[in-house]
Amino acid sequence: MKKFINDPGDVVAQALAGLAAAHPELRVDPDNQLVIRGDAPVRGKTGIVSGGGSGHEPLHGGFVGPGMLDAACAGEVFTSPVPDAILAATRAADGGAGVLHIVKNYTGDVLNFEMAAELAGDEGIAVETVLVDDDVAVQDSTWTAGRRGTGATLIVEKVAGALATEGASLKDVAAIGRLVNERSGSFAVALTAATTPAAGRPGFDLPDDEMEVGVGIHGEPGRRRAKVTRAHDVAALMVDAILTAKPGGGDAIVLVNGLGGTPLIELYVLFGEVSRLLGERDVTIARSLVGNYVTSLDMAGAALTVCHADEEILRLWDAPVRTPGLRWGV
Amino acid sequence: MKKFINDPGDVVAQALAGLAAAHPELRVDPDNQLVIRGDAPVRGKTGIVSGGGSGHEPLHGGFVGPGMLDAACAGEVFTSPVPDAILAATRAADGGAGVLHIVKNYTGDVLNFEMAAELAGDEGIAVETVLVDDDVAVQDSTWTAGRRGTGATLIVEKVAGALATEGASLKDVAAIGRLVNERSGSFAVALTAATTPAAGRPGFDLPDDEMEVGVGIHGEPGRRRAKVTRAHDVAALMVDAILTAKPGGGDAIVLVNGLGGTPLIELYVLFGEVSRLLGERDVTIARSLVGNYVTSLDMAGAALTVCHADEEILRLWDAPVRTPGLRWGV
Amino acid sequence: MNVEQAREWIAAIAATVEAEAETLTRLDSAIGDGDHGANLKRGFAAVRAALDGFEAHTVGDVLTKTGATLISKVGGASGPLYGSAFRAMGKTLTSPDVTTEQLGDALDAGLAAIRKLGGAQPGDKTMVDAWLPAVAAFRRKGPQAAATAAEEAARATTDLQARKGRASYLGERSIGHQDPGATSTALIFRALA
Amino acid sequence: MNVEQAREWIAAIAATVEAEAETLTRLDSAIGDGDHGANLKRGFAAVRAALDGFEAHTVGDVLTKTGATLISKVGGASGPLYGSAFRAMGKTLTSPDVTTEQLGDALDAGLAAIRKLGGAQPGDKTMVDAWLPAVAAFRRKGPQAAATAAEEAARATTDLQARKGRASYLGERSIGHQDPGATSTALIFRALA
Ligand SMILES: Nc1ncnc2c1ncn2[C@@H]1O[C@H](COP(=O)(O)OP(=O)(O)O)[C@@H](O)[C@H]1O
Ligand SMILES: Nc1ncnc2c1ncn2[C@@H]1O[C@H](COP(=O)(O)OP(=O)(O)O)[C@@H](O)[C@H]1O
Ligand SMILES: [Mg+2]
Ligand SMILES: [Mg+2]
Ligand SMILES: [Mg+2]
Ligand SMILES: [Mg+2]
Repeated sequence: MKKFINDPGDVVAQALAGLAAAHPELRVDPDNQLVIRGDAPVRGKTGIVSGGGSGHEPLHGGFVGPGMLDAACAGEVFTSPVPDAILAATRAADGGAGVLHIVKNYTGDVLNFEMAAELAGDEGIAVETVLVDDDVAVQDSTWTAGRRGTGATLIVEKVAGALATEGASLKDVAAIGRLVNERSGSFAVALTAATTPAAGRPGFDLPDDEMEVGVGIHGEPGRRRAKVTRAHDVAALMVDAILTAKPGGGDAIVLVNGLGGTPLIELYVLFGEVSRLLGERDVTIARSLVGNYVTSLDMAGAALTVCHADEEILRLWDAPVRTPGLRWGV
Repeated sequence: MKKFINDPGDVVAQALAGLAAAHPELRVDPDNQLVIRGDAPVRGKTGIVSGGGSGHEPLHGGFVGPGMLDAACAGEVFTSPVPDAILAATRAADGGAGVLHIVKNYTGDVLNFEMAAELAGDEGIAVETVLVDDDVAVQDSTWTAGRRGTGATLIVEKVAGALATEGASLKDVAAIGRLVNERSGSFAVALTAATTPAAGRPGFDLPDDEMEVGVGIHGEPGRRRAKVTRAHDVAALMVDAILTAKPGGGDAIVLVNGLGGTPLIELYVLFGEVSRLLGERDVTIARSLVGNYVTSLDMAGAALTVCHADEEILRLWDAPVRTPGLRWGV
Repeated sequence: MNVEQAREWIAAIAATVEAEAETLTRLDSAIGDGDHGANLKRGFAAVRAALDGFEAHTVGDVLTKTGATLISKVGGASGPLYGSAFRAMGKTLTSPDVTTEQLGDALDAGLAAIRKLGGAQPGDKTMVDAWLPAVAAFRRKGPQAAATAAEEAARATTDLQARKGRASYLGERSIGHQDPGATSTALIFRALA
Repeated sequence: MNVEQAREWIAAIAATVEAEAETLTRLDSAIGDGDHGANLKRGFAAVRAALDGFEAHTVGDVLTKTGATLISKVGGASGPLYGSAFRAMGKTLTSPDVTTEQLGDALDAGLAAIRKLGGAQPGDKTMVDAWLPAVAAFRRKGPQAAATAAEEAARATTDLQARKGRASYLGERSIGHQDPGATSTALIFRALA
């Protein structure tokens, strides 16, 4: 394993220290591994907290700031944070109007956030939860853990953050978050496995001409293995899967998201293909992002997220945001 | 080779098509492989053109837009653009006040930009050139090709772009660009080699416990090979090399830049170390960027750039910018 | 089981989890995210530190403290699940010395807590598949049988398709791999034997 | 050399550059950025297309067109350098048929253009190191000797430390590798022999 780290056990703590040094406008709580808006809690504003395992940077700590999150909890690499930390984040975010938890749908994240929400409730903080489960590679069923939360998390955080900034109630902020999630689908393909600092070697071996199709963002293998194909075919696979699970036309927010080890030039090639294919299916790319936003350490791979957006969602997407990872309009 | 591409010969053209689809506010000239501000030329403004081989994304096309570049030329991967393309970019950028060429110091870039400048001169367009040569891993000497242009290019483009936006003359814009370059030093370390689409395999083999020290951004090997060390020691090596070649204290703009295959979490660990080390040497991180900005395809590695900034440079750094790769203040 | 024996049980779990951390991580790499070993190692190291000097009057005090510490230090799926199990066990064991029957009831309460929290059914390829036969065996034949039953059940998860936890994302590809959580459950029961 | 022979020379260069592209790229990977083969292949393919149907009245017309095309299609260091060389040669050969002596003068003008543009000294481990002895040998003994001299000189760049071009960034590590540009220069002279 070759990484710019000091010690596999301390990666998250030290990355947070680096984030704190780079962003004096944010507050880092090293004990609870939190990233907090410098001016939190904002009086009267619905607070927004997200978090999860680390290794997905800039998600979530990179999305803390005006217009998006009030606080983010960084668990160990690929390990959801603990209730105490989530509770601390919730307290830090609460400006008296309650706090929204944006939770990616993984058993660990769900359980720890649930416990934290209970503890926060005991303290008199109103908490609502939006569960993000956009990854259409996984079949949805009440008998299983359900779909994973991946790229749509960014859109949920952005849109909910914008509505909260306008002074909306906890209930309304939660509702728009759920709407965005419901209208979003994602699908990812990996060319290499991720190497966690703790394991020290790639999570799986992948021959030099194969890819994992339908992967998540935790370095796990995908739904199936296939021969590597041209960018056009990869894009077609992604677009098909998403529009099958989440049909729709008209305006969309489209994210072509690198998994950490894939350079921008390839993501743009992929975006070109995606844009052509979506056009053929009467989906209009109203807004887009191309880059490494919701990652899986050093995994080479890419994910497509499509969110069928209405005017309100687009308006909130366009609203000013000022965070390390996303910034516009301010 | 596993990449999200369709054909190794068409990567640059297709990535530009993707960029055009993602950024309707920009204009892409597919024949000359140019990225141009949608509203270029801006009447009366000093135009700014940069460019070079592709594979360094978001540099340069990702830095086209208000507050930064008017046009960027994308050569083939790691191959400088041709004079015709640079001339076309220069024409597109010329609003009547002349055009600044920001050129990274590589023989190919220098020669092709020189020829284009001559051709532009023949057409009556005034051209000045800023040569960026910040990579202190290379010894400076009049007998050699000199130092390479790397991370400081971004700072030169940003600061010169801001001054041009204020209406400054070509001469003054060139002068601030040269000042920024003179005050900047960079140093990079690679953990893996880059794979160009044309070659199809990594440029060099690197054992699992070794790194290349003092690499550039074209996938070439570095000045020497060494055992991989902790992030702290890598940071110390970088800081030492830069402050030896470019001594100075006080305010600095600091860029911890990934080479394409290194995830953000590691860059933040590195930034934490850099910030401590610079503090010990009385350098104040006045502004910073952490991320993949000046890359070398999929190379795992990181570079540090330090620019000793005065008040004017900081003011121009803070000025509004709206490009795919950098955006703030607007 | 008295307070001292309860402490010994937890210490034995901590030791075996530390020794087997790599195995657990390897199992979790195949069908999960490769952190189960690290999670439990970190968790039980914290439990060890928390119990050191902690004044426990009842067996339940030890187990409740263990559960609370796991919840606040592990994270992931296994943190809340094991943490809740130990907390549930602790709540039922309110005296300094408890009978084997009381311990059996406590283990059953632990299992119930896991099932309630995680919603897994038997056969979903989770720790529930090891807990269930282990608790039954404990009640019928005691700790040795429980450990053996848990180990056998953990091995038997290999043939199952996961319907809960991260392994469920792999669909049919989860078949052929032993569940890491069921494996660590077997370690917990072996430490009790 | 007449116009037809000039065309044949360029066609021969295009063929050999295409055949040897991988070798050139491999050499450039070791001490440069691994594109020299692709650059020249792309360039001479464009030259071929440009000359096809192009009406050339003099030998110089062919070479000037070649140079201009290389400049506008190759990029990198070798594009302007080779492009300027061919353009400089073309300028001196203003008749439909030229003597060997005139061709020798033209090659010298080509070398001068490379040296003026790139500023490389002999021994800097560049294409200049092959051009220099090749031009000298051409003048003394003709095209065969020139090709042999270029090939020997290209091989001899192996022991040099680069002071110009990308290989210079490697410092002492550039020693032990043959210069790609000197190697392609040898191909150009071999195509003339
Ligand atoms: N819903 C659930 N109910 C019971 N056990 C579960 C459930 N989900 C996961 N598990 C258990 O947790 C184990 C994984 O734990 P761990 O790797 O520590 O957490 P994570 O999956 O969050 O990385 C699985 O092997 C499985 O036995
Ligand atoms: N200043 C120079 N003068 C003469 N030849 C040079 C100079 N710089 C580089 N070269 C030649 O160019 C060759 C590299 O060409 P190429 O790989 O096509 O361009 P680049 O270096 O821009 O990638 C080198 O091997 C060397 O022979
Ligand atoms: Mg985990
Ligand atoms: Mg090149
Ligand atoms: Mg796990
Ligand atoms: Mg080259």
